[in-house]
Amino acid sequence: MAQASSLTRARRRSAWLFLTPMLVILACVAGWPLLRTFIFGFTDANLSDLGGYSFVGFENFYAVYDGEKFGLLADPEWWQAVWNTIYFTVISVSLETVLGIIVALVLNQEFKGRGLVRAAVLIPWAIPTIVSAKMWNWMLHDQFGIINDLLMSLGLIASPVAWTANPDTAMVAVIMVDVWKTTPFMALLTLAALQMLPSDCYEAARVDGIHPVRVFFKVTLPLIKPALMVAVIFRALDALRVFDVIYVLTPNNPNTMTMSVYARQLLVDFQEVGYGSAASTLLFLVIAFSIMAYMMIGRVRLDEGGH
Amino acid sequence: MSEVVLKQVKKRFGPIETIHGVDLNIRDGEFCVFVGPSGCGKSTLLRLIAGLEDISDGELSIGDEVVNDKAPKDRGVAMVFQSYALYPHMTVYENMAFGLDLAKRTKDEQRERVMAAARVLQLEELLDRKPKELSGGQRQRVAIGRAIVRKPKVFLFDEPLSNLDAGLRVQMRIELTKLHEKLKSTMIYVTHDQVEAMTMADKIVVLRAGSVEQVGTPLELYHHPQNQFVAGFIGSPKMNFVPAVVIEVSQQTVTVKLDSGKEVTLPVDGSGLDAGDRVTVGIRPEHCSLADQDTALLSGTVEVVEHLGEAGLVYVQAGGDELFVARVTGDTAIVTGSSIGIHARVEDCYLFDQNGQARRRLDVDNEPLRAQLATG
Amino acid sequence: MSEVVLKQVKKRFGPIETIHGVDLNIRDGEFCVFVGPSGCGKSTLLRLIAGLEDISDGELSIGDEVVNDKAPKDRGVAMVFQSYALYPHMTVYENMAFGLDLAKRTKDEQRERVMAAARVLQLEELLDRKPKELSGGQRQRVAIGRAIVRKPKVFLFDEPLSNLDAGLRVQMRIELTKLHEKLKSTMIYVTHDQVEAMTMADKIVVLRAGSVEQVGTPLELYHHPQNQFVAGFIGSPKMNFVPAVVIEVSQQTVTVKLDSGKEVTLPVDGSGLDAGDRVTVGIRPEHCSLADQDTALLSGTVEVVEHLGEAGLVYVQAGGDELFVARVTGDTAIVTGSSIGIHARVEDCYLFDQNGQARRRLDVDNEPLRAQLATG
Amino acid sequence: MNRNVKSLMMKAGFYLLVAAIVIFAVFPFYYAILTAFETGSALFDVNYLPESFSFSNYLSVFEGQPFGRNIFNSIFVSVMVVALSLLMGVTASYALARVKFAGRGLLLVTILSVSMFPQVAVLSGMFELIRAVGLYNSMFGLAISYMMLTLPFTVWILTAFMRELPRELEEAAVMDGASPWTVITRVFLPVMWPAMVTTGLLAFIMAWNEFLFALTFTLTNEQRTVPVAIALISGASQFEMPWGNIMAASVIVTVPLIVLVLIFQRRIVSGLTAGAVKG
Amino acid sequence: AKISISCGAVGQELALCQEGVDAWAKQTGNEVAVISTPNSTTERLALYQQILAAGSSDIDVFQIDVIWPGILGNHFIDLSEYMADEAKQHFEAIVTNNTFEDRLVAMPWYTDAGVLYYRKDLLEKYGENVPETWEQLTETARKIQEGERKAGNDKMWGHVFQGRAYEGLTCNALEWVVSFNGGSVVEPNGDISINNDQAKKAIETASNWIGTISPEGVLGYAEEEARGVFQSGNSVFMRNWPYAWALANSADSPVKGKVGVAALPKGSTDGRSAAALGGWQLSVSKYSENPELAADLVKFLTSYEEQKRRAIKGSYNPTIADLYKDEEVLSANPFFGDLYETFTSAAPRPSTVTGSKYNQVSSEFWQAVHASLSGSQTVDQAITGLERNLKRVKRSGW
Ligand SMILES: Nc1ncnc2c1ncn2[C@@H]1O[C@H](COP(=O)(O)OP(=O)(O)OP(=O)(O)O)[C@@H](O)[C@H]1O
Ligand SMILES: Nc1ncnc2c1ncn2[C@@H]1O[C@H](COP(=O)(O)OP(=O)(O)OP(=O)(O)O)[C@@H](O)[C@H]1O
Ligand SMILES: [Mg+2]
Ligand SMILES: [Mg+2]
Repeated sequence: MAQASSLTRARRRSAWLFLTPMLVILACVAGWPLLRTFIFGFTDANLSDLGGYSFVGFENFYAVYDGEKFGLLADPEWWQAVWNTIYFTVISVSLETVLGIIVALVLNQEFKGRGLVRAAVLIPWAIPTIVSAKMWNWMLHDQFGIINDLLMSLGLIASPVAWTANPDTAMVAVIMVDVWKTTPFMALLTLAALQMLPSDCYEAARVDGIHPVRVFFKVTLPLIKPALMVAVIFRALDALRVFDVIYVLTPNNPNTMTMSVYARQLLVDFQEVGYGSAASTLLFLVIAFSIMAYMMIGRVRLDEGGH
Repeated sequence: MSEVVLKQVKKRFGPIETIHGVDLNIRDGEFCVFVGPSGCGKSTLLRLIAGLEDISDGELSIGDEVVNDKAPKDRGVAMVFQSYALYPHMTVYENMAFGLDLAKRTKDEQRERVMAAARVLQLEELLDRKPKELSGGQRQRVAIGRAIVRKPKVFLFDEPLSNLDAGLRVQMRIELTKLHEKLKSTMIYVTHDQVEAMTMADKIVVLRAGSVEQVGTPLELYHHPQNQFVAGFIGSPKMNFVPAVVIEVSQQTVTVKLDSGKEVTLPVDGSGLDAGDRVTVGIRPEHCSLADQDTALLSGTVEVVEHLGEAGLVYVQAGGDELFVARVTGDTAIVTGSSIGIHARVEDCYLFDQNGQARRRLDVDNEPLRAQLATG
Repeated sequence: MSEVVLKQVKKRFGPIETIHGVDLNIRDGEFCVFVGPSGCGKSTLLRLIAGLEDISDGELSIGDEVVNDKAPKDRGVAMVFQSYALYPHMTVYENMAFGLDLAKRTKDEQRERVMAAARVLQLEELLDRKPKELSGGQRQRVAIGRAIVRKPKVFLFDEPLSNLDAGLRVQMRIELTKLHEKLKSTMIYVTHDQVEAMTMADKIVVLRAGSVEQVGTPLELYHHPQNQFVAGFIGSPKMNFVPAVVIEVSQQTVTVKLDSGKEVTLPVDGSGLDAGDRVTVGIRPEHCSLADQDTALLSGTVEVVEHLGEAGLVYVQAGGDELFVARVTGDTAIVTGSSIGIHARVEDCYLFDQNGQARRRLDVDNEPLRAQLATG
Repeated sequence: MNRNVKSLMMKAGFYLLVAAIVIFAVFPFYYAILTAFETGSALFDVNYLPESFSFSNYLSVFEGQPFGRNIFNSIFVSVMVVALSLLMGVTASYALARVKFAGRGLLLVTILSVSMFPQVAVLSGMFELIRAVGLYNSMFGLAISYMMLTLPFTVWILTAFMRELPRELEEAAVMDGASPWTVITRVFLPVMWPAMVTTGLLAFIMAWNEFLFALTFTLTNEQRTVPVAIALISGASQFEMPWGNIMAASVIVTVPLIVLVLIFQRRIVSGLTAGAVKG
Repeated sequence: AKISISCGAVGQELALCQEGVDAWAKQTGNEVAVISTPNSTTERLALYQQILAAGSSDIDVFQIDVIWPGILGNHFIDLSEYMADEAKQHFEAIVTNNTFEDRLVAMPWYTDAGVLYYRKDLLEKYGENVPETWEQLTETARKIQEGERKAGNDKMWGHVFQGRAYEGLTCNALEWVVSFNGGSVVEPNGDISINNDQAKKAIETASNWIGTISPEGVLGYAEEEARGVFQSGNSVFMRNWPYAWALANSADSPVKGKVGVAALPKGSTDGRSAAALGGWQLSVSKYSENPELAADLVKFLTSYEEQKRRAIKGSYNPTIADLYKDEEVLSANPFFGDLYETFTSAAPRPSTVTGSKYNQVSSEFWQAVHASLSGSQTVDQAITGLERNLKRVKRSGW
């Protein structure tokens, strides 16, 4: 099929026509900012004097002066951030996916008040992150936080836990809040996938007497997999770039510092536009690599469908 | 024991009642065929039996047990869906093996059973394809395969052969019959194919608009339809109906006068009929023969001649609203526009009263006589 | 002008070639029926003509114009999909009106056309339903309705009546024939129903595994199949094949000796055949008659008797691998296990050479003679 | 009646699960509502039931800043973003999901890569861009910049869903003479409602809650969106966190979203493609 | 002409600013737009940075934090051209702090300083005095905490402060270090001075509080969390800013009337009482289209009268020494007089000298302190590491 018929070509033409508005907008909106970040990564630009920068090559990434190593790649904090981010992403996205599917399965059932429950489930996602993170900060407070109070009155813990301050629990707290906040995202997308399923093969499964759990794993899951995979990709993207939750709950805590927090610190707090842009570029590479790996392992097919 | 018994089963979709109190008794191991016009409720009945739809009213039992509230999986049925309902993401093999898996069959046994079914269904070369890469008939065969590998107590087939070519259909018919003999499961089978219905069924159930019109063996329905609807439904091309008036009623015969003026005496039960009643005489196309216009029951001009090869169908304008159809030999030389006369033996005719109810035909039951006639 | 011409059309799905160079010439206004075994490529051919699949190789023209590269909507065709492909979110009415709406017909015209189609298809009461609330046959009729309201130049029907009951099927057949006469559009029609194929077609195309086996009028195919495949495919139940050896070849006849030992002289073209060649004699079930065992062509024990009502099918174990099928009258008294002899007239027999190619039958073409025989 | 007991238990278990989910999801919000009724030191007490009903926090949200206007802005921007994203997303995903062409996978990855930079990293560039085109301190500038956040998401999700629709459906429409645009709008969209509503809702909430761009690209209170408005709420001094007010504001801004979900969730129904094709 | 000024977030602060601005507008016949900015300082700084880096003239007058002159100084005009004289009336420490590279980039507007809150009633009950040194504080806190716990309040703690790893911890820790005479991390001349025994001792002292007189959670506390604990009556002492005063004494406060305020303790008897300098300044953007007018507005807003008005109406601590003797001001804010010393001698963070690298310095500092407090590093390790890191940050100079 080396050469396509002009029918196919016409179809492709109209496809490109359809793609154009989206691509133009994206190029306009994202093109310059991304390019700029990329370029700045190779300069020593500083926010206090943005005009006066010079190119420094890969110095922001790696350089040696007087036997001492400089640059991101030599910065243990950066690597700590990378590790934190990946740890956070793997755990929270896994939890969110599993919980999201469970919630979606429940919401998929017919029951009285389903509409209200659907709305209720979406609430965590609907509350602005800065607000909800602060709210959790308050609720997780060791002295007057409701979580400690609850856990203590339930007898689960003996003395209040300083959730966000304790290095051991800081990440737990962050993951907990993130899971609470973004499970609705997964749930809603999974729900949509569930609702779009072709219904009749389920009848076949029912008649064949296949156990619901098996049906779920063998029929439902494979069928919603494409949508689920995409949902996971976007969740993972967000998690890999996580910022707000951590910034509000456990700011500047090396145990929970993620790549984005690190980059933001450089870019905004330290005004090191060059260095920060380099970090952002590196962050991009880490994310791209992770997502590619995920798509490879999860066999996400990009080229499916259509004719 | 897997007798299927329906007692006053009703089904409503919203406000519309689709099944109006069906009573039915399908014996263990019986091959029961449902026939009826499109939309009469055949699939719905199957789905009720399978447990895919809730029974709105009435009672359904399978093998002595009321199963109204039982989940489909506990009913021991397998079903071939009219719309196939294949698992789109599984290969043909997986589609067929999926139902087996649960029953904790060993992989070997699964493979064996699936391969056997695939062989029968001529799907061996397609086992690795997904449904969307199959032709319509191939999909349908996969759907059949999925049911037959399971060997359940009750099979439900919803028009399982409708998309197969004639040759394959005959083969499948034979295979299903064999399967039935081997497994002795109860089979409930929906079909629009007269040949399938007549050859496979132990019992045919004729449905019409959600009600049972008649239940009986194929030949019972053919020879003794209870009413005009069943008479018209069983047999293809369908029976011709000729209006007539009763002239004389004796114990074993009824003499009627056709609209054409011809008088015939039919060997049917005349009790209750009176001279002057309007009745309908039914004549099947295959019972017609050509005759001189003066001895013929009816005569008219030929409007259309259809050549089927093995036979010909002659459509005659004989005065009624509908054309009269007669089946003639395949090498017929009758041409459109010619005038012909049509005759049928009186013992082959049917008689229906004003309400469409059939009069009992007395001659057909006389088996020795008929046998004598046949060989003669 | 809406002639449809295929020149060496090929279709590959990935590496697999499904259509192997089909040449076909469907004249303007012709009613062309595609038949062939399940999976042979009928639907694929329709989809190629419709423009839904790219033609891998070859040329397709509709009405003098090569349309390989034309979008489906510019080809002026309407199609009934084998899988219906109804718009699930639209009512029956909307489904049918959609194409008209897109063609910018006035609302009135839309309504008129849809109502007319609905009347013909007996869907009037279902116009407000969604597809999922319809029975299989009803959905199929909606699919037909969607195509016929559009009155295109070329109709493509993919097994449009497969899920309808016999009565309705006959009615629809008549309606489609009427429509064809009225619109004079070219129609391409896939069916597995012998009666449909024989009665509706101007021309039948027999396909087999992606190639055209034979093209001809229904009776041509019936009487002069080019090979054993076509002979077996056209006619139901299918033709019986009996092995034989050529004994003597004359100009107008061939004398063969059946495996049963019986010698027969068939009025077929014997050119190229030599005494001693292995051949196959074809005998259609409907041409069989019962005979004394000594005059009969074949004889054997009856294995199965199927009662279809209007006829009976007798399956005889006559020595070959497959059972020999004979069609007898519906009131036959033959019972399983009895020994019978079967006879067929020599002019009704077919002869195939070793390669399955048919020998020209000389008697059948002799129309005056046949007519004479028929009335006689 | 063993079976009945079992099914009853199943039912009970199910509702228990529903209750657990609802509590898990709603409790913090409930806590926010509680807090919004409280003032002063009551904030530092743990209580599970409301102890006072004071609407002063709600009222004071509207004092000092045009909070109503901010809500309107948020609605305006979010609606615009959702409309544009869905419009472009749906057309693009049609092309990406249903037309085979070379480089499709690459294109998808490229689109995705836009979402791989942290927001702060693009902030400066975006700021320059917005100023350069003169959309600084305007709703439109904000909406445009949000496209970067929502478009890749919408395109990908809709593509994933669009792939799954039966091919025959499109073909039937094509045979009926539908152009690709008609296929999208009149055939695909109606059966994609669950996906559209879901992506729409998620994109809406993304736009509704976005903070960084909203803060940076607007200057005056009249142009600001709700999250920024909430961030502006302050106590009597720099360090005091006026919890009551912030919670009240959060409750207020969450309510429209809940209403939105309640309205649109009806569209998330199953079986929309039922009856379309056989096989 | 039209001038725009960013001051405060929504609320009382904005209202006061608006009043002041309106007065000036009326007086001069100009138009002023007040732009509110986020309450959170970090978000405010980020916003300013964007606007200034882009060279935008959208805001003429910026309200900036005391630590920002070094960070943003490049973008502001030298105000000494317009108000060199006026500047002399303000606290010298602040003016010095606001002088970046010999340019007065910001005028002091109001000040802030860390103070010690204590429970008068509890001290009385246990017969203790207000602690003069950290050691005393530790002792007193321990005693009262134990006593109160025995008496049934097991939530009672001795001392709370801002222990979260953020700018607040820098303030707290700076106070400890300075009070022990441990220098100011980076000296005004640019030398990194933190690695000394006094400083280590200071941090050591604080580290010992965690888990004894301060809850472990204090490591996650900012101002409001600390206030929450104190105001619920669960702490004897609290280090916080003056804002907590009014709140702790508000009508529904459980500790209403039981609170006292004092200067922070000294490191030792020979140490000094040190309060971190906080507060806000006003600057004029060099991208402003009307710098003179803007400067005039700044002059007006930072003037004696205006500061007095704000002190009376909103308890904003003036930066003009004379106002601490003003009767009206004092009667509105009685503790101003007591804390005069604290305000005048407040210790500025090393923000001016480190310029745009201040945030990095501060971040290194609070991280090191946080690590010591949480015990993940010994004080010695942390401080040595801090010095090394600071040197790295400094590299070729501040
Ligand atoms: N997308 C596809 N990919 C691969 N093979 C295909 C695909 N579609 C059809 N085929 C194969 O092509 C052959 C022809 O299919 P087609 O649907 O044309 O058969 P058909 O003649 O219509 O059969 P039926 O009577 O069963 O509908 C079949 O063997 C089928 O398996
Ligand atoms: N979900 C539904 N809602 C409303 N009506 C329905 C529904 N399903 C089926 N019906 C109606 O019930 C009747 C019986 O449908 P059913 O599918 O049982 O017919 P059928 O006998 O199988 O016909 P066919 O031979 O055409 O498949 C039909 O008139 C159909 O329109
Ligand atoms: Mg049906
Ligand atoms: Mg087909």
